[in-house]
Amino acid sequence: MKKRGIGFASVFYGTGYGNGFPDISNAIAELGMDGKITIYVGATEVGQGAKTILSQIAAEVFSMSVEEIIFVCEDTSITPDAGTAAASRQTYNTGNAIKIAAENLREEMIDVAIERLGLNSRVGLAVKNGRIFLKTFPEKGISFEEIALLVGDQHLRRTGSFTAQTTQMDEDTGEGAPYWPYTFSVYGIEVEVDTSIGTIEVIRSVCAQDTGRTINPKLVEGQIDGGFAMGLGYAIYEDLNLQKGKIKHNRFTNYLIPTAEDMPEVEKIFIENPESTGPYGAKGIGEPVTLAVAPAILNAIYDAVGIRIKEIPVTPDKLLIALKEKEMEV
Amino acid sequence: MKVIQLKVNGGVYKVDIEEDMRLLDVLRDKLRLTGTKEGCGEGECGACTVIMDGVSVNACMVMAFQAEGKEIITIEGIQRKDELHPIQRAFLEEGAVQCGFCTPGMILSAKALLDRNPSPSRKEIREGISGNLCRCTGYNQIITSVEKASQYLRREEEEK
Amino acid sequence: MEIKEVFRKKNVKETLEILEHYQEQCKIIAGGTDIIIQLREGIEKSSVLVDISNIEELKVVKETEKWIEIGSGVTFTEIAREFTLHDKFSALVEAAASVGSPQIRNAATIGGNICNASPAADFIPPLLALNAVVVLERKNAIREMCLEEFIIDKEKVALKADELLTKIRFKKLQTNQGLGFSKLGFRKALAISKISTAVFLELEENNKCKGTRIATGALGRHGLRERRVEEFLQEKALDPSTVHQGGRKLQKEIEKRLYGRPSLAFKKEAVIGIFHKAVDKAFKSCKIEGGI
Amino acid sequence: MKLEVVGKSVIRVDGLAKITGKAIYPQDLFMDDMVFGKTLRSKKPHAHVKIDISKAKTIPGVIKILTYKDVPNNHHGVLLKDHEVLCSKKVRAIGDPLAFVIAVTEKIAKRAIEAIEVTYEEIKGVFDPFEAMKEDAPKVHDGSNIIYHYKLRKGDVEAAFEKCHAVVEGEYKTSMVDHAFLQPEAGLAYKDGDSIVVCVATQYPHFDQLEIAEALIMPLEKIKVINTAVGGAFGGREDITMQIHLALAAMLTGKPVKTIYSREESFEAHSKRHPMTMYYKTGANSEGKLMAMKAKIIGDTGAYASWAINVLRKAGVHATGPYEIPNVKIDSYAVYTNNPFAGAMRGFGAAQVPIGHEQQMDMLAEKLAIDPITFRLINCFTVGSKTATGQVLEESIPLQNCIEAVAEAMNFSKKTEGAV
Repeated sequence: MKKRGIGFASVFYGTGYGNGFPDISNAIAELGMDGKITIYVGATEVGQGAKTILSQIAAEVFSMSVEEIIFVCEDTSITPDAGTAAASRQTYNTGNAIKIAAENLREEMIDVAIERLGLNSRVGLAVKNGRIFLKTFPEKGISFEEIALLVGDQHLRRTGSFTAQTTQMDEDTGEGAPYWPYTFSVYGIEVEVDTSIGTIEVIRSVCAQDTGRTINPKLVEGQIDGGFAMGLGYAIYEDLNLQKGKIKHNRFTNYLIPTAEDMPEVEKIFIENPESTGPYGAKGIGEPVTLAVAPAILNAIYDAVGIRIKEIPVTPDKLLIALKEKEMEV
Repeated sequence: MKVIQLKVNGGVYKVDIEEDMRLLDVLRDKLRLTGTKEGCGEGECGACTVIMDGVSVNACMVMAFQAEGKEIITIEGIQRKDELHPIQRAFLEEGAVQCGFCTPGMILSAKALLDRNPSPSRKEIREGISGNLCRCTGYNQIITSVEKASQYLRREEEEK
Repeated sequence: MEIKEVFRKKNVKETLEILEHYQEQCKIIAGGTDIIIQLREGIEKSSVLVDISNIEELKVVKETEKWIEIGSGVTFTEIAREFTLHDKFSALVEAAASVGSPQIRNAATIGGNICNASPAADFIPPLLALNAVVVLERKNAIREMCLEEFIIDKEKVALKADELLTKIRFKKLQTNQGLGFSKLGFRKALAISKISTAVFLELEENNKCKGTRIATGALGRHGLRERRVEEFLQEKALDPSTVHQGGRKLQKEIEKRLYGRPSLAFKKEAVIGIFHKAVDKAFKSCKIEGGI
Repeated sequence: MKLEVVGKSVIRVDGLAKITGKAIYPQDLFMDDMVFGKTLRSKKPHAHVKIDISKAKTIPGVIKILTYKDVPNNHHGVLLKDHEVLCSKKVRAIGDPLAFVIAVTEKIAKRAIEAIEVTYEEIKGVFDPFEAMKEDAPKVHDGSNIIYHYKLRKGDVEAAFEKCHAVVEGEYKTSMVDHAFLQPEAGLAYKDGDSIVVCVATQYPHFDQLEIAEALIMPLEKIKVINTAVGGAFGGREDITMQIHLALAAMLTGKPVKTIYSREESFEAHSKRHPMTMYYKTGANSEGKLMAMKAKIIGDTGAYASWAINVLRKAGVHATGPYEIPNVKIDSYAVYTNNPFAGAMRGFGAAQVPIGHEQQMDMLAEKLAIDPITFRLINCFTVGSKTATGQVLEESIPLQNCIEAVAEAMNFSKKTEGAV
C-alpha cells in the first residue's frame, strides 16, 4: 500500500568560523590599462558560484557588467588570503572585503577624475559603464581607460579587508555572540511510502530560503536543488557502513547518492530581508539550504505511517522492519 | 603494445596502446582529451560518458582495443565551429553547471538522449541522465537545460 | 590488469578458434561492464581477451513460430527497444530497463548478464521464469541446455573454456500466458537488485493457475526457481488470498535459505511485496492478446 | 538603492570553460618528465607499524619512496596538528598514510606499494564514542579521547520541566557520511627555482600553503599553491590529503610529481561528517510555548580532530533549533575513536542537530494537539529574540515569513483547535 504524509522543518545557521576566531577576508581591486577591474582574492570557486557572486558584487560597485571584471583567485603568490570556502562565509565575508576594496579603488579613481576634469567636489558624480561623469552634464566625464592611462605605471590598486564580528562564548555557560549573521531556511516535504517494501519517494517539496538579499537567483536556486539532493541522501540513502573502522561502502556502487530519477522538483521561495552588515544585504546560503531537508522528510514519514525513525538514513530495510514491528504491536 | 586506429571527433588517430588500457586512458593520457573525466572507474558515475557509434557509453567500461574503428564523440567534439552546441548553450544559460566535473559526461548523455528523442518529457530526461551522478546541482537545472536545448534543436530543424 | 593479448573477432567461427587455442587463459569480453571491474580489482586473472561485441550474428533477435531467440550479444538497450511493442512482454522491457543506467544498458549484454551469473543479475529471473534455453557453441560442436542447469553456482556457469554462449531461446507467450517482473533497489537508477522476482503464469478460466514458473534474484547464491511456491499455486484459483498464501510460502523459503543472514529480517518481508507486484503484472500480461 | 548587477541571474563566469571540457582539474595536468606518486595506506585501524621499503626500492622505475623519515616536520591538522604527514610508529585509522612511492609510471608505483612490507602490531581499537569516553578505553592519542566539551547553561531546566504541560524525549542518531564530490583528489607538484609549486583542488589555498611550508620547514613565500578547477568540496577539501606528499616529492626528486586518488582511496583519504548521537528532552507549556530543553550530543571525530571542536561547538549552539527557549542545558562532546576521521561537511554540526530538534518539535506539537506550523510560529526566532547563548537577534530574522510561505505553498491548513 502507498501512504502519503507531509512534514516540515525549520533551521537557522550561523555564518563563519565563529566564537571570536578572527574571521578575515582580504581582497585587492586593481584598475587595468584596458579599463577593466581586476579582483585578486584567495577565495575558492568550489562550484558554489563564488567567482560569479563575488564578481557581481565588484561589478555593482562600479555599475558595470560582470564581463568587465577579471577575477583572479587561483594563485597564492598573487592573491591575498580570503579564508576558506566554507562556513557559508564567502558571500558575506569575502563579498564584504571585495566591496570595500572596490569602493576604495572607486574613490581613488574619482579623485583622479576630479583632478583631471577640474571639478570642485565629489558631489553629483556618477560611476557607470566604465566612466566617471557629472550626472547633470554627462559630457563632463572620463573613462576608466583614460584614468588608467593617466596614472600610467603606478597602477591604481586598493585593498579591502573585512573581519566578521563574533565573540568567544563563556566556558561555563556558553554565553556570547558566537556567529553572525544567522540564515534561516524552512522546508515542507510530502513523501509517499510503499508500505509493502519500505521505499520512500519525495513527491513534493517547497523551500523558503532567507537570502538576506539574493545576489544571483539562478545560483541560489541551484544551491537549493543541490542542498536538497544532499539532504535527501542524508535522510534516506547514505551510510558509509563502518565496521571496525573500515568503510564498507567505499564506492559509488554501494555508497548511494541520489540520481536524477530520485530527485524531486523543488519549489523555491526567496525571502529577502537585507542584513545591514552583508554586502548589499546578502547572507550565505550554501549550507543552510541543506539542513532542513532530512528532518522534514523524517516528519513526513511519521505523518505517512505513524513511525518515528530516530536513526538516519531511513533505508527501506529499516523502515520496513519498523512497519512490521508496528503491525505486530497492533 | 599494440597500435590501434581511433576515430575521435571526426579525426583519425593512430595510437600505441597497452593491451590493458581502457578507452578512457587513451582519450585522456594519449590524446590529452581531458574533458572526459574519471569519477569512479566502474561505470557508476558517468563522468567519463562519451558517444560511441551513436550511443552513450562509459569510457571506463570500454577496453581501448574494443573501440578500434568506432566513431567516438567527446565533449571536445560537440562544439560547432565557432559556436557552442545548443546543449552547451542551454547548460550555460540555465545554471546546469556548478563544480563542472560531471558536466561533460552529462552533456554527452543529454546529446545521446536528444539524438534519439528530440522532445523528451522531464521524466524521460531524468531517465536519460540517470547514469550521470551530480553531487552539486540536484539535477533540476540540468533537466531544465535539456528541455531548453531540445527547443533550440527543434527550432534549428524547423529553420532548415 | 595483466592482459597480454587481445583479439577482436567479427564472427563466431574465428572466436571459437581463439577460445580453442587459449582455453582457460582467455576470457570473453562483450559489454565489459563486469569484467573490466573484475580486471581492475585483480579478481579476473586471464591474460587474453577476445572481444565479441562486434559479431553481428550474436546481435540478432529472432521470432519463429513458437520461439523467441535472442543473440547473446544483444544489449539491454536493444532488448528494451525490441520488446517495447510487445505489451505481453513488458516484463522483459522492465527488467532490461532496470539494469544500471543508460550507458550500462548500451554496453551490457544478455549473454554477459547470464555468464557472469551474479546473484543479483537482473535478467536471469525473467529468463528462468520463461524456462529459457541457452545455446552453447564450440569449434565444430553445439549443445543446448536449460538456463536453470547452466547456472551452477554463484558467479559460476557450465560454460567450458572453449565454449561461447551464442543464443538464448524461450517460448512465445500465448493468449492465456503472462510474465511479470518486479525489482527492489535502494534507489531508482543505478540500483543493484536487493530482491527481484519474475512470475510466469498460465491461466485457465476463473483465473485458475494451469501453470506457473516463479524465479527470484538476490535471494540466494544465484537466480533460482521457487518450486515450492509454484507447486502451491498450481491448479488453484489465483484469488487475493491464494496469492497472499503464495507470498507466505515464498517467505518461508527465503527464511530457510537466508537463515542467519543479517539481511533476512528485511528480505523476508519485502519479498512478499515484490512477489505481489510481479504476480499483478503477470496477471495483466495474461490478459493481453497473445501470439507473442 | 537601485541595484544593477546584484539580483540578476548573471551567467556563471566559470561556466564556459566547464561546458566545453576546457576547465582544468588537477588530474588534467601533464608536464614533461612527469612522474607518478602513490600512497601506501594502513589496512589496520590501530596498530604499531614498521615498514620495510628495501625490496620495493629496487623495483626498476621506482625513483624514491618517502616515509616519515623524509618529512622535516611530520605534523599537520587544521586545529590540533594531530595528523602525521606519514605515520612514524602508530596508525590510528584504516587509510592512514604510511609511505609515498614515486615512480616513472603509475603502474610501477602500484607494484612498489604492493612490495612494501608492513608489519602491524595491532593495538585494541575503540570504535564507539561512548566506549571511547570511558576512563579505561584504549587511547587513540596520548591524552583523553574526549577532546572537547561545550557547555550551554541558561535558566533552570529541571525546574522548568516540572512545570511543563508536555515533555518529549528522544535519542537520535546520524550516520557517518561522505561528501562524495565527483572529482577524486588529484594533484601535481613541481620545483620552480627554489620554490615549490603545488597544483591541487582545495577549499583554502592559503591554508594549504601554510601547512606545506610548516611541514617542509620552508619559508611561506617559497611555496606556491595553484588552485585548479575544483570538482566539488562540501567541506571535504579542508584538510590536507596529498598536498604535503606532493610538495616533498617534488622537492626531493626535482621532478614534477602527479598523483590521482581512485574513488576508493578518496573515500579513505578525506574527512567525513561527524556521526552524532543526540539525546533530547524538550518541554512546553499548555499554550504551546517552549519552556525547557536539554540536549547531550556526542560526536565521533574518528582518529583525528580536524574541525571537531568547531563542529561540536556549532552543534551545541544550534541544538535548540531556531526557537526561543528560556531554560536550556546543552552538552556536546567531541571524541576520538579509531574510525575514519570526521571534519567539515556542509552544515558543520548544524546538519545533525535538526534531526533531533525538529522531530522533538513535531512530537511536542502532536502531544499538545497543535499543528506543526502553528507550533513553530509560536516559538520561532523573530527580531529582538534572544538565542540560548544570549545573543540578541537584532535584524534580518525572517523566519516567520519562511514558515508561513512554506505552509501556504504546501496548502497546509492549520489545525489550530488544539492551541489555546
